[in-house]
Amino acid sequence: MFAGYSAGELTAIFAMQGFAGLILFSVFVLMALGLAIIFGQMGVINMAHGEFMILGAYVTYLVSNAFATHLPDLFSIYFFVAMVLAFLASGALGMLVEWGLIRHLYRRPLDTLLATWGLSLILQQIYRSVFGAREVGVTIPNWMMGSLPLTDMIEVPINGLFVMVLAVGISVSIYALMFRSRWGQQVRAINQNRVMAGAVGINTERTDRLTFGIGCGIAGVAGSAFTMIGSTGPTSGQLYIVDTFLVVVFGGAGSLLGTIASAFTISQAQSVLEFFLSGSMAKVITLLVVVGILMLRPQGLFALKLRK
Amino acid sequence: MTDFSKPTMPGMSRRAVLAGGAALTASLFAPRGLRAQDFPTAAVNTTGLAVTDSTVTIGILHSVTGTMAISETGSVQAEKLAIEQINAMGGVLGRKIQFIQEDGASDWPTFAEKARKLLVNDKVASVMGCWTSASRKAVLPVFEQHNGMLYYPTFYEGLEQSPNVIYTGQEATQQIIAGLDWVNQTKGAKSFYLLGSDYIWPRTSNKIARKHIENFMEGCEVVGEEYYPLGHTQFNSVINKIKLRKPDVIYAIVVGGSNVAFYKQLKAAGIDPTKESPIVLTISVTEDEIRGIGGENVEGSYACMKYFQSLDNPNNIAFVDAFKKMWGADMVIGDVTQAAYLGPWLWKAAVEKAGSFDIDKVREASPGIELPTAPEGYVKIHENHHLWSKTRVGRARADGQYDVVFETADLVEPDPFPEGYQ
Amino acid sequence: MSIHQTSFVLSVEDLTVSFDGFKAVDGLTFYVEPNECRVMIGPNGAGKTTVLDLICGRTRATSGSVRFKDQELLTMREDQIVLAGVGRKFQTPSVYEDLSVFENLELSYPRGHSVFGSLFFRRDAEVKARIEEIAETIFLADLLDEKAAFLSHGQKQWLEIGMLLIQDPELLMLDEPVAGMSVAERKKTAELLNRIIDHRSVIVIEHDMGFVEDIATRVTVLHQGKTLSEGKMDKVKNDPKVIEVYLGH
Amino acid sequence: MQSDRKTRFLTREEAIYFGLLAAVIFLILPMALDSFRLNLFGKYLSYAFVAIGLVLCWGAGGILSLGQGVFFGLGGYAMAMFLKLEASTPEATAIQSTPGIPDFMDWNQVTALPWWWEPFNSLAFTLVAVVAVPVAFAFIIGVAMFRRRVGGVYFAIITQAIAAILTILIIGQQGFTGGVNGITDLRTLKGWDIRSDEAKEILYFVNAGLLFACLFAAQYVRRSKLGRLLIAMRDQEDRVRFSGYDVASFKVFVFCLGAAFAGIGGAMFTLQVGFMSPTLVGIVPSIEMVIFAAVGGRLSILGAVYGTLLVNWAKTTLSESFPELWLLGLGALFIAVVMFFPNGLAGLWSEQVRPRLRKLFAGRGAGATPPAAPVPANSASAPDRPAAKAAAE
Repeated sequence: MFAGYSAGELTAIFAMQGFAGLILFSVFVLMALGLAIIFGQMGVINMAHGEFMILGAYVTYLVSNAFATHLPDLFSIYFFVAMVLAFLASGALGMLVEWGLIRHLYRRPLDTLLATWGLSLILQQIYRSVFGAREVGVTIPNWMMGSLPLTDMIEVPINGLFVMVLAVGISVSIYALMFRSRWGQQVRAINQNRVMAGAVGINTERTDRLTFGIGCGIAGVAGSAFTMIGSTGPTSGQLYIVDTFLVVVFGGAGSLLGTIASAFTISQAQSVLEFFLSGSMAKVITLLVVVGILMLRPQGLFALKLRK
Repeated sequence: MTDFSKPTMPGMSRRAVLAGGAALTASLFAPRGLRAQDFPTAAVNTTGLAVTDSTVTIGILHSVTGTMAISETGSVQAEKLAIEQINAMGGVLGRKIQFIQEDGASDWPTFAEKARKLLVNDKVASVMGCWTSASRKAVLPVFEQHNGMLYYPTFYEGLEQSPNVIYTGQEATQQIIAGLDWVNQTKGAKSFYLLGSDYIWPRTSNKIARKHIENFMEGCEVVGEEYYPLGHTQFNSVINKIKLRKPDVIYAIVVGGSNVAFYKQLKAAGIDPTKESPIVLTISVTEDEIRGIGGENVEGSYACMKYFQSLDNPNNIAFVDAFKKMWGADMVIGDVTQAAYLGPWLWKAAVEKAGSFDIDKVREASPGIELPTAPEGYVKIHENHHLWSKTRVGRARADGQYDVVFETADLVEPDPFPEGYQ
Repeated sequence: MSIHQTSFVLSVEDLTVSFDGFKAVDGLTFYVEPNECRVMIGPNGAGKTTVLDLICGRTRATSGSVRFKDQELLTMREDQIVLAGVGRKFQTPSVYEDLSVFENLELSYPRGHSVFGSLFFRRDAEVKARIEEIAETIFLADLLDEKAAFLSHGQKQWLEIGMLLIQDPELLMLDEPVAGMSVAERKKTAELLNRIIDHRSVIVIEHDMGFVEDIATRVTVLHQGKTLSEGKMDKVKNDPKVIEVYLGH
Repeated sequence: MQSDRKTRFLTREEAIYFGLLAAVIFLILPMALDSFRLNLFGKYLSYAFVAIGLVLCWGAGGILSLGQGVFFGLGGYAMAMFLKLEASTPEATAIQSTPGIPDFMDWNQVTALPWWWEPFNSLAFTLVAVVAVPVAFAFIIGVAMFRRRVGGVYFAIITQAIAAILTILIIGQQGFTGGVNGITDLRTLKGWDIRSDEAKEILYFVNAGLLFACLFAAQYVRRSKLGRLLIAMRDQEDRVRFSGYDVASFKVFVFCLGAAFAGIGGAMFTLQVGFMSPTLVGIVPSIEMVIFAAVGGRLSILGAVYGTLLVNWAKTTLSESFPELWLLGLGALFIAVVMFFPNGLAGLWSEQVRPRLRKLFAGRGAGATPPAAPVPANSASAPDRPAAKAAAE
């Protein structure tokens, strides 16, 4: 398939293809981080993760409209405001959900799965009633939509860069939070021994709520960022859910590093396969390989071997 | 409910025949149309449909919930508008149209179930409905078994011709061929990259496009053909492949949420449709879809349709006004929405031509029905139950509307089983 | 050691397991003779429970060998090990709370252990007689129809012992069988254990030294995954190393 | 409770419950409903097969599969392939470029019947395949997963991914599968027109009969030692293992049994609805089937049938009158069942209704009333009022 192309063209294509893989990787990381925190640290399966993302996207849509009407001069930077608000909105909803729903089900992980699926249906219907059944068009500031020509042939999409920077930024912040902050210490303590953590004075309820909130908040930011590359509609969240879960499970629950490594592996596999095969087959093969590996190594890529 | 047990009055049949003849000669849009008493219920409804002396009931069957609700909302709105307008003009054979709306819920078995309900329980005189081919395929046996009449609005892949369906949208050749010829002749395009969501309509359409490009367009070639699962949101790899192949035209039949992702990523990757290098040509993006994608992302790409909201003719201006008045000033109207609007009108015309609500008579009367008042201009029902209509090419503007840059001189004949394209 | 290999019921040789570099059991070697009651003691974290886990296949060993009557256990599945004749009682009572005492015992009855065997298993007179006999032994004859969930802590421990007994294992491994029991229950349990260890080999983990002295044939003291001392209770009790790390405080 | 501790297939109480359900399905529904509604309930009942399987896997065995749609789909597709071949005689498909093959193949330039379609010309083979294909598939998944002790949430997510994969595959390979449209326009079974009202009524009773066969099979399993082992495994998996059972093989068995039920349900769905499509395979229907079982009571096989009927009936009714409310209602139902009625309708019955009834009749009845079980593991459900109301309509 590469016959008849100059070395320069091929280099350019491979560079851009590598970059496409990195963008996909960043997208996966953003999708999965929030879920990984919630699943890994709390053992809760949040099937409404996609809907929390879409909440972030709708917040972005509202903010963009507000800026367009009231602050047109500042439109080019509205996105940053939108991301912060998306984080707060999804985070707040997450904490509310934790309070009303999740905390009653900590001992029944399969039931949280069903309950959050129910929640996702409700959220979808609410979005539909509020924003209409159709997708909304989120206007992205012009500077974010173009591409940076690196050479004559290599062009780098700015929104891709933005997603990458965001993914790195959020990963680093989460890492810092988990391993440098008091909250992180408490979360890890609770994860290891809930009763003991409670006994030594950690407010497990508050920490849980905060953890769930942060996980959902990150989903909101991801959703906000994805308005640049995807659609915003009541059911758009469903598009991400299978990929997201596979990334988290493949990485091994409880390991944020594993999630990132798994996002990298899956994204590269998919991106390379998509280049050489048709899109549908690439997707099927990627999923099959992931499921196959999971069957051989159910604990995921990076789970620790622990003493029972 | 209709009282079907009403005894037939003597001499009824002769009067009915006379009345039918009157309807034939009556103009289709006679103001304050026909009077119900000229068309006694027992005569115009011999098969027990839901027709009373003052009303006739039809069904609307679209998805209000689920993923397809996004697309089908416009169709529902257009059908309701048409029904309201027809009622304001005096109804059909003097009877007001009532409608029963059912939700297909984006789920094909549900469509079949609701179709059965409409036909068997509600005895509706016709059904305006369905959007996806899958939903139509699911209800088709139901309509054929219970002898209903479906007005199906979506442009689709063809390969079908049912006596129980009137296809008010284009079949594939009507949408594809003229557009390809146009881009070849006016833009000099020679190489095409075909891309689509992975299901039957894009695959069949691309098959027709490929046959046309390879067999009927001199010196033209297809340099790539790709399909992505419905709902796919990552197109960077295929965009790179497109860059590698450098086609003159990207022929895109991507649908739904994927559409949004595709155009945003295309633009971000430096393929700005306004530069027309390559040209982006699509048959899956109407004004409706642009709302979700964002006009600035699609601007400059070309779409092949039979209808654009910006069509400048009196019919359309009145239609757009009425639609916005009924559903809000910020509404947009896409190709399918207009086709859905035709449904009730075509049915009314056929009923009045037949002088009867009976399905068999309506079917018989349908071929040859003309609708000079259609927003898209003049249309006519073909023997094969599809519509003669024009093919148009529009260029997307940043505000989400299309500038019509080309239209075929004549109506294009529908050909659901095109020779040489199989 | 100079005893012939074949006379041992269990030979554990050079058994090692490491969790991400941490050696919980480190080159452990010991032998259990027929009808011996071996008690393992040692401070928390010495690796006692891990040793039992390794023998019964719950944890996979990193290296070494565990032979039970000339069968290598390390390559066998848990259920195969059990069917070979090794029974295991866990530290916390683990009985099936949703089932009755009778059903709990029945599930341990050594017949119909395959899928279809259990599907077509018949509750005949022989089964019932055996279950009633065991129930008598474990002081639960009157509670056979009670749900296990309603038993007291001590009764659950007995039930679990009964579930082992009905399997009639040659080697029985008990992890802290009297933990959490009242004084009265403890006495009864000691009596019970003394009765059931009669014609089989037993490995017991226990902290209660009085209880240990009651039942032990030999004692192994574990410390940091290794044998610190081994032998008769009297000898071990007076071993200065043992006194330092364990008994002394 | 019997002092003789006999393992009875049905207790007297359970026999009454089975009888009531039989009365509802075989008598009340057919008498109260017109042909259209009866066919609808027939469709619902075909989902009930899956729900019964889920009760065994999930309620009894603790294995939650979010991919039961896969097995439902495989059974349904097997049946649809047979019916499609019968409908695709060379005469009926004369206008195609290759007559004698299914129409969707012709549209996709497939010029010969693929080899793996050939056996589906035989009804006998098809009937075997309806059960065997889902079971074989479940066996492979089950062995791979349960041998490696994948369970709980991981199993749920992996089965969900498998449902997603299969959906994409079916849609993508439309030349062989009919793609997103599915296999449609099925007409006759060995010359018998399955679309007529009489045929639909007969199929309803066939479906109901098979459902009871599956119910009895499920009841037998629950009554057997294997049934008690499943409950034991759910609560104390390690203990079962150390009682000398190969836990994985039991899980594989019950998973395969659930798949077999689902396959039969799928085939009956195809026969009654007249087509099969990938929308029945995917993630959403798979999860909906779990909610059927959850609403009925995840521990009660009869409850699963009532739950399926109730949810589907509510779906049809609600979406007829308030389409917007349906999703809200379904979502709220998920949450309510999980949070407040984890044992579903069957739980409500055995924890709330039955004790009160007993109290009401106490004194008249002989002997002491045994305490109601906190978990109705062995109890069945009685008809719930809404379903009865549905029947009365």
